[in-house]
Amino acid sequence: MIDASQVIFLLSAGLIVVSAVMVVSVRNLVHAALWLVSTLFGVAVVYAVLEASFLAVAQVVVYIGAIAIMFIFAVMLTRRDLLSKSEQTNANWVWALGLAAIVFVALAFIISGYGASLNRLPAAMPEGYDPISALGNALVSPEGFALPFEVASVLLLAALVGSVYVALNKAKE
Amino acid sequence: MNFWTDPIKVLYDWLMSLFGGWGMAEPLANTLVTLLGIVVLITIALVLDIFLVWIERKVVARFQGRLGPNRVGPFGIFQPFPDIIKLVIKEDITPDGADKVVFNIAPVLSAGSVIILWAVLPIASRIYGVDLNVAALYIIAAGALGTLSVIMAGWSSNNKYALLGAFRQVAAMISFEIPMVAMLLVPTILVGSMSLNAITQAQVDGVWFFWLSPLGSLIFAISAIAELGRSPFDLNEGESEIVSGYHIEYSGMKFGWFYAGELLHAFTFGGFMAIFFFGGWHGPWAEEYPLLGAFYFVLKALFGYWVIMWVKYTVPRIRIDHMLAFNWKFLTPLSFALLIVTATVHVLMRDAAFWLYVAAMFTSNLLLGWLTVEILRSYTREKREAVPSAAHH
Amino acid sequence: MDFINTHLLSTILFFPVFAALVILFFPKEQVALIRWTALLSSLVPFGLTVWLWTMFDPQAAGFQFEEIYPWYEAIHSSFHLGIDGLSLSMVLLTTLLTPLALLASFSVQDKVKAYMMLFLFLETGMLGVFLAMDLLIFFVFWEIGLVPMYFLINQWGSPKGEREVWSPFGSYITSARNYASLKFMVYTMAGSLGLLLAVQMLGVLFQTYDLATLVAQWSAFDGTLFGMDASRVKVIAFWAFTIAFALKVPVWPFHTWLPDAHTEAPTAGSMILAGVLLKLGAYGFLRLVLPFYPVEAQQYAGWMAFLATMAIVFGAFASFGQTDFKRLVAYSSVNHMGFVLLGIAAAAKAIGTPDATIALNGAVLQMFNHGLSAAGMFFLVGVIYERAHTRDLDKFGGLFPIIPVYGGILIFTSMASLGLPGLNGFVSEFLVVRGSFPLLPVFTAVSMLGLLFTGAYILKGIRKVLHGPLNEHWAHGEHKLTDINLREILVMAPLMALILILGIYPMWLLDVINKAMLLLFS
Amino acid sequence: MATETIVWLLPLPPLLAFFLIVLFTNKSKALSHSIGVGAALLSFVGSMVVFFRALSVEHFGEGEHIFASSIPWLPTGDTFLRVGVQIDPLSAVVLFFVAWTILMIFLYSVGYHNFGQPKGDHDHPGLPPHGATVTDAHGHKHTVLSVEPMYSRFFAFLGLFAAGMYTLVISDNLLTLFVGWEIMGLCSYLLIGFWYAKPSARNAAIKAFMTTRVGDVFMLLGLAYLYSATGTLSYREIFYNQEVLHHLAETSSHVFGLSAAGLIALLLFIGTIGKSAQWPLHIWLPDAMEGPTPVSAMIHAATMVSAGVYMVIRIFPLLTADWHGHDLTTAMSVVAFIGTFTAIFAATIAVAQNDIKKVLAYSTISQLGFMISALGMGAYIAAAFHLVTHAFFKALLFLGSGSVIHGMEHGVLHTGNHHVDPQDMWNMGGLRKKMPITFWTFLIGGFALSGFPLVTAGFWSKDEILADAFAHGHWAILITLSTAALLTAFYTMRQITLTFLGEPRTKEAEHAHETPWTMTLPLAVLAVFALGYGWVGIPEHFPGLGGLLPNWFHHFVGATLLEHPEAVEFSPIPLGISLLVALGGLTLGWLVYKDVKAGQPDPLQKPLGVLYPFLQNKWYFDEFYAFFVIKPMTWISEEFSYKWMDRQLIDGILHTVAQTALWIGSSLRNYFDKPIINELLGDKLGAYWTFQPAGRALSKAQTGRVQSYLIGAVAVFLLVAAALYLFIF
Amino acid sequence: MIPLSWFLYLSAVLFSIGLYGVLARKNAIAILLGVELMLNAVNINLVAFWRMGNLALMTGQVFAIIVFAVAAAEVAVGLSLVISVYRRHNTVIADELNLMKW
Repeated sequence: MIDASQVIFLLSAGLIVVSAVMVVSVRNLVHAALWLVSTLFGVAVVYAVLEASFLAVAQVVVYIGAIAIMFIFAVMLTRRDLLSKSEQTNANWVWALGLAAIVFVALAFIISGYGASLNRLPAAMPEGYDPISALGNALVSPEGFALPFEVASVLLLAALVGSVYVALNKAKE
Repeated sequence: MNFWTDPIKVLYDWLMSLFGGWGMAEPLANTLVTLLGIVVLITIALVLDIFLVWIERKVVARFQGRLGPNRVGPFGIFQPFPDIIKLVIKEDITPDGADKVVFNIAPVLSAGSVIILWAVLPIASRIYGVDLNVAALYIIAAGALGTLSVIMAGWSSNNKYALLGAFRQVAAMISFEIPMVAMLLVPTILVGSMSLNAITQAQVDGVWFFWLSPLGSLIFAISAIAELGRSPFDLNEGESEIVSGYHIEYSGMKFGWFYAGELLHAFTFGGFMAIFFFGGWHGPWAEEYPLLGAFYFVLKALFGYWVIMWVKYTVPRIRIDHMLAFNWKFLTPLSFALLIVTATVHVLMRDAAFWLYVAAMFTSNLLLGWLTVEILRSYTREKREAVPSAAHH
Repeated sequence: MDFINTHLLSTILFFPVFAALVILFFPKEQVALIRWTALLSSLVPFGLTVWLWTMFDPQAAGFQFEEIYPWYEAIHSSFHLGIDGLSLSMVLLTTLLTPLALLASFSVQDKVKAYMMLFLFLETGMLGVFLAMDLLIFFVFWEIGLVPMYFLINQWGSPKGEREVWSPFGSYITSARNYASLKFMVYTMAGSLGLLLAVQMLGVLFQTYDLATLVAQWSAFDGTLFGMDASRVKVIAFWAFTIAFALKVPVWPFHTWLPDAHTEAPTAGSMILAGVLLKLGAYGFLRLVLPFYPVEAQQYAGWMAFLATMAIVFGAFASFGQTDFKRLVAYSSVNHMGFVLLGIAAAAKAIGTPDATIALNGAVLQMFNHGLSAAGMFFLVGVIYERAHTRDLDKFGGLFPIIPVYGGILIFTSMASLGLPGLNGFVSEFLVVRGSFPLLPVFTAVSMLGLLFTGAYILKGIRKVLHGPLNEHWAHGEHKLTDINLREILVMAPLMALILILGIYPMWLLDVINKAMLLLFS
Repeated sequence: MATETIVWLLPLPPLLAFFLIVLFTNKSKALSHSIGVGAALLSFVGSMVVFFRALSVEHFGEGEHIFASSIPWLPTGDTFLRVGVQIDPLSAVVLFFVAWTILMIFLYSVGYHNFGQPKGDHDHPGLPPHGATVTDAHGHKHTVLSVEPMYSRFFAFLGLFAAGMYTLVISDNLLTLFVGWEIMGLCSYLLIGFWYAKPSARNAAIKAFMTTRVGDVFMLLGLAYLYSATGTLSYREIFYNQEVLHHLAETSSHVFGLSAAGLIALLLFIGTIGKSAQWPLHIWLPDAMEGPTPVSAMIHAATMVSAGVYMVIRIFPLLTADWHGHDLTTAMSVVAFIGTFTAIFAATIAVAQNDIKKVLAYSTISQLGFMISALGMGAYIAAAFHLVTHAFFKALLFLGSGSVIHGMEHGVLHTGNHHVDPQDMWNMGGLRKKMPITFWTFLIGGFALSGFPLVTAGFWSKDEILADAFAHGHWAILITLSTAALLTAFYTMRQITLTFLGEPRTKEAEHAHETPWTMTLPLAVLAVFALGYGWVGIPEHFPGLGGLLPNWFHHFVGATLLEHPEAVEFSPIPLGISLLVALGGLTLGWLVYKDVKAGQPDPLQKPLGVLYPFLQNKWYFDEFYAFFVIKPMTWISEEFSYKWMDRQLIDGILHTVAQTALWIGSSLRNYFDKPIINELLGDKLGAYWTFQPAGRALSKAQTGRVQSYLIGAVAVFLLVAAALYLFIF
Repeated sequence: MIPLSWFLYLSAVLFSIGLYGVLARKNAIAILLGVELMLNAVNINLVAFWRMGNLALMTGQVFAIIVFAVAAAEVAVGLSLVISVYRRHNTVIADELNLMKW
């Protein structure tokens, strides 16, 4: 018997897979980016199904609100290729497809090798357990992940500075 | 428990028993009632939206020394209905070069991104859609969808003005999202939760957060206006430059959705301002009688909406680079500084007497504001003094 | 407030750094803003220290307000802070002098932002040494303090000075502030090498750097080490410690960096250098050498006393021989710090006896007192240097009528430095002499010669600057000297008040020191 | 108020006056001197109250019958060093004369510094006032005395000085005594150098401070020794504790065979040598005349030099700890020798001085020598008695001489001839008519100094010292002191004759003028004591007068010691000697100098021959010190310890190390790094022959397309993963 | 209730699709899109393991967040590089950017 969460999962998984295929196959890059949005939205739903509410929302904020928009911007800023309706895959695409297939098969093989533990079901959330404050504590407490968190923020800062520097139009100088 | 103390629960129980009486299975009935609730909420929002059109037109007229709609109904209150009829029966044009699918999705997404905000609004003490524990972030996420709709509209129109408008809007939204998130964190820090209900409750039990973070509410208001794309930050429309921005190619009800979305968005942000800094539905007897609370809430939201309008019709539009510079060089650093100050004072003082805590918060805000003004003043003085000397040489 | 209560020491320690980082974000043209921010934020640690003082329990044994954080677990070093009466008095001195030095620095016009930031970093460096309860942390802060000071001398030192570098290979002239800063840096670093090695040895040996644990284990250590007898290793390590601290105090014959560094440093730099940095060395003796090496210290107490006496006597002589006002004051530091070491040497000779306790009381009080009076003296030299742009004593003369208030303050502070009873210097010198006389009578007697010459050089300074016929050069026209201004008086006022209070009623401070000495060394 | 409280409060008014004047009122002259004099008056009243309460206590001074109170001051390990106040008979009588003289000096200073006179024309802070020009109602211009520019400051310093002295007198231990002692040292420095712009004053101030400091550091050592040997510095616990004294007397100090008691006493005594200007540290005191005259009075009579003697009187039990009443101990001999030698030595110099104040200065040194000598031979009461009487008459003499100088300055301003030194006695003469009050009081003071029989205080006290010397058979001391007393009478009469008697020798002396009441009133008051104070100590067996009045002083002060000293047996021989030397000296002085005319050299110059310049130049002691002490010390400071040791030896070693390191470094770079590593290994072997060809060969594999690399990478990764999976896991 | 394996297979599919995109697409931006897919695939795994494992151990979520940060950084730098390259060479086709070939 299939229950509501499974329905939602299957729907979103379908959305994800279809959208992802569209991402890598459509010619119009803007469409590809919009399909990516769709994929990411599906992933957000999957997070919601997994009861990771913060991640679900953050997924929307970060991926759709920022990353996807940036992609669209970038696509529009490089208009010459946007207009070309030529083939969007390179000469090696068959090789790529093959490798991707091998990877999928290998992964599936490995996953299936784990047997019974694969059928593990999620435990019920304990009463009064707030994953968000647990997450918050884990992120900033020294016993948790304060250091990786800080490193990530430094990484972001570096990326910020770096991308501004790289994208700066030096021709004007 | 009666209708006046908990209307939603009463209605829910009544509907459940009604459906149960029809022989419906309980899960199904539950789903049905929930769907019904969603529909009712959306309907209320949209009906409110209709009247917002009237309010907007009335208020702008007053600002401009006119009367505004005054023919249809008392005070022209039924004016929106002819408007809607006009929009609906207008010709629906889709340009040739447009990307049709995207072009059609955009207005829906735009209005949808606003309506989903209503899911988390605590309208009164026991009246709310869902008590999401990441609601504050959810607002931003919904905003992200709005951004997406704008860029979709702009791009799919295949019109350079539309695209330019979309670019501007997106740049503004992404930029001003940062101080806004930072200011959403202020109540979050004070309460220790992102749930809007918890935030409201904390203000009911304590003081309105305006008193703890006056500067925060100001920054929030400014970034909200920018987020809404209203004057003085309405660069996305910029009639004199890019004609009408991203919805230039839209007509009829598709345009109507953008328009409705914008008005409702502004009203909703008035509501958020009320929730985050002015106690939400808090008022005399609001806790006991939720409908009274809802009344207060709408009043406060309308006040916020009025402030947004007030600014819109008073302040002229500014240049895009000024706007971005204003955000990145001023508002963002300030909001981060405020966030740090708030967090520090909060941690240091939370065990002290309550009045002391409030006083410390309030004064630290004022102090930071004063410091900022001083720095700005000396900065502008330098700029000012630099000019004549440069002219000299 | 709970956070501050439980993290009082680290708040005191790191607040200056925090303030420095805040200043980092100020535009460098906003000189007034930077200055005031630095000054006001340096008052915070002072206020907290005063609060700390009120909460401190002098009776309690061991360290108080301890904080431990894991720091470098792989080598068993933890970030361990704590205070006892000894470090508390030094922390008070540091946090008191820093705001005054910053206020004194308001006249600095060049690169104000960097200057203020370095100064705040310097404060943290110094406080760290006093607060550290972990040998490795101690060493880290010990070295950290050097860097800001190096730059302060190198960048803001007197710009014109030149120094002849003489050696058998020949001599050449170089920029005095470069020379002085380099000498200061290299000298101290060289001294720390042995210290670092000894510290490492202890850490490896006992798998901890915790002071209290090390004291217990190391003094009881017996057996062989590196194929040598433990006692021999201890002697070597003792000298490694001693030389590192002796360089910093500084003790004759390692003192020649001091006149150069003090003379070339900016005014506030000299204040802090003399006021606090020199104390680090003496503090090292008290905190580490005596507890770690009671046996060796006793064995070599005579040598230490010899060096101390040489410092006292030759410091005084060399001071008297100066024509540069600031160098005169600088050598006076050698002379005064000699008394500190004399007290320590006496205590080392018979640790735990009442005489030793009195000598230690005197030594610690002398550290505090010298901090006040030397800082005051350097500041006053700086005041007149800023106006006259010369420190040559022969170029002054008879300035008292032109600058009467300055003159009065100079005489007052000089008298404190001279050890006039009724002012603070006397109490500590008396205690040192009292404590060391029965233990080291000959050295004490000889050091009296230095005490005599203290008077000589102090009076020489006053005589050459204030008294005598007026040098008309300074009375009129563009060279006319102006009297000390309100800001400068505000710098001096707390110092003078403390000098007087400590001279008349030293009990409030000495009681804490005395209890600490009893708990530490008996 | 409890007496102890009053005692605690005694030093406070002048101290507060110092701070008040320095910080607040220094702009207002009237306010400043009101505060100063008012403070002195308050302390004076307090002192009198204490003194008379002490008189009313029975058995005052014995055991617990004293005023004492103390507080803990310095924590020293488990114990405290207590400090406090105490008034016993000795301090009571000292307090009495200190209070009187200080009050008189304060009052006198008002007039001396020309309060109420106009501001000077060219007066400058740091220099004595030069006079002011005023125009009277008729349009005539006069030059009159001008007010001191640093008037307020003077009262401030004087206040601090008084506070120091009161502290010293009331303290119950040597440490606070030392505190007051040193504060007075500072004040003497400040006041001697009051006119600091005069190089002579500046140098004199430093000389005073440094010379006394020589004594002070020894004293500090003595304190340290005493403190460590007994664990206390309190008078009561050391000097009134037989056990402690006995222990100290028994312990050897390992220095010159002295007992600990003796060594400590000598170390402390060196402090007195400095402070009370005994040979060989006497050199500062005559130079100290550079200060204003009230200061001279303050230093030489009321306070500082008395403090030195007072201290020796205090430590008398220690000094005599291992003395059994017969032969003098080593320590006592030293003290006695120094005192006696100083007495005669200073008296000889005084004979040949021309400056009115210098004569008094040497007479002070000489008289202090009397007291020290008395203490050295165990004459406790006599020394104390002479200390008190001397304070009164010497204060009187100094103030009188100040009055004379003041009068002479008046004359100098009148004639406008500034080359005339108003202090040189050869420029005076005949002043008795111009300044009658000054003359009569000076005469009283002079006679008291000479020991004019019966009516003057000086006679009684000096006679007692000689009687003591005689009674214990110290013949050498007796003869020397008698000679000194003869010389004293002689130079005193020389001074009086040259100054007041005869005819004016200069125009300035003709125009001298009596001084205002603020100056003459103190003279009159002190004159009363210079005459009358002797009567409290008349020996009981003195023919005629003895027994008329009880020998109050002996009984009262004697109670200070544990064993009350016996009064010496009366003998006519010392009485005869003192009569002879006093009257003889006076007569001789009058005879020699009564006919001196202007421009005539000193009548003594011829008979004394080469001795005269020797005496006039003070036995060439200043020159001796300059050559044997100051010069070598300066050399050690400037040349040896700074230039040679620090700059050349220590720094030279450092620089040598540094340059050696530099040389090693540059050699390594030039001869190893550059040629071998860089060129040979790096350029030739590495780059040219090996890596370049290999690189060229391999570069062909690079297509430059990122995705082809990626495909390769993924493929290899899969291969490796497969291999790992198959063969390892 | 959804078993763990569903998520794992979903993630494997997504990862492979992403990999294909990376390897096969010509346009540099499209390559980056592929990378995003792969990163999301990883994230699904991380969150799923968190949900199925010990709920109190937040490692999975934390690392998902760090992956967000890395993705954001990667996109920012990547896209700016693309734009920079586009400005210089007027193309974003990966194959045409073969300056690195020998």
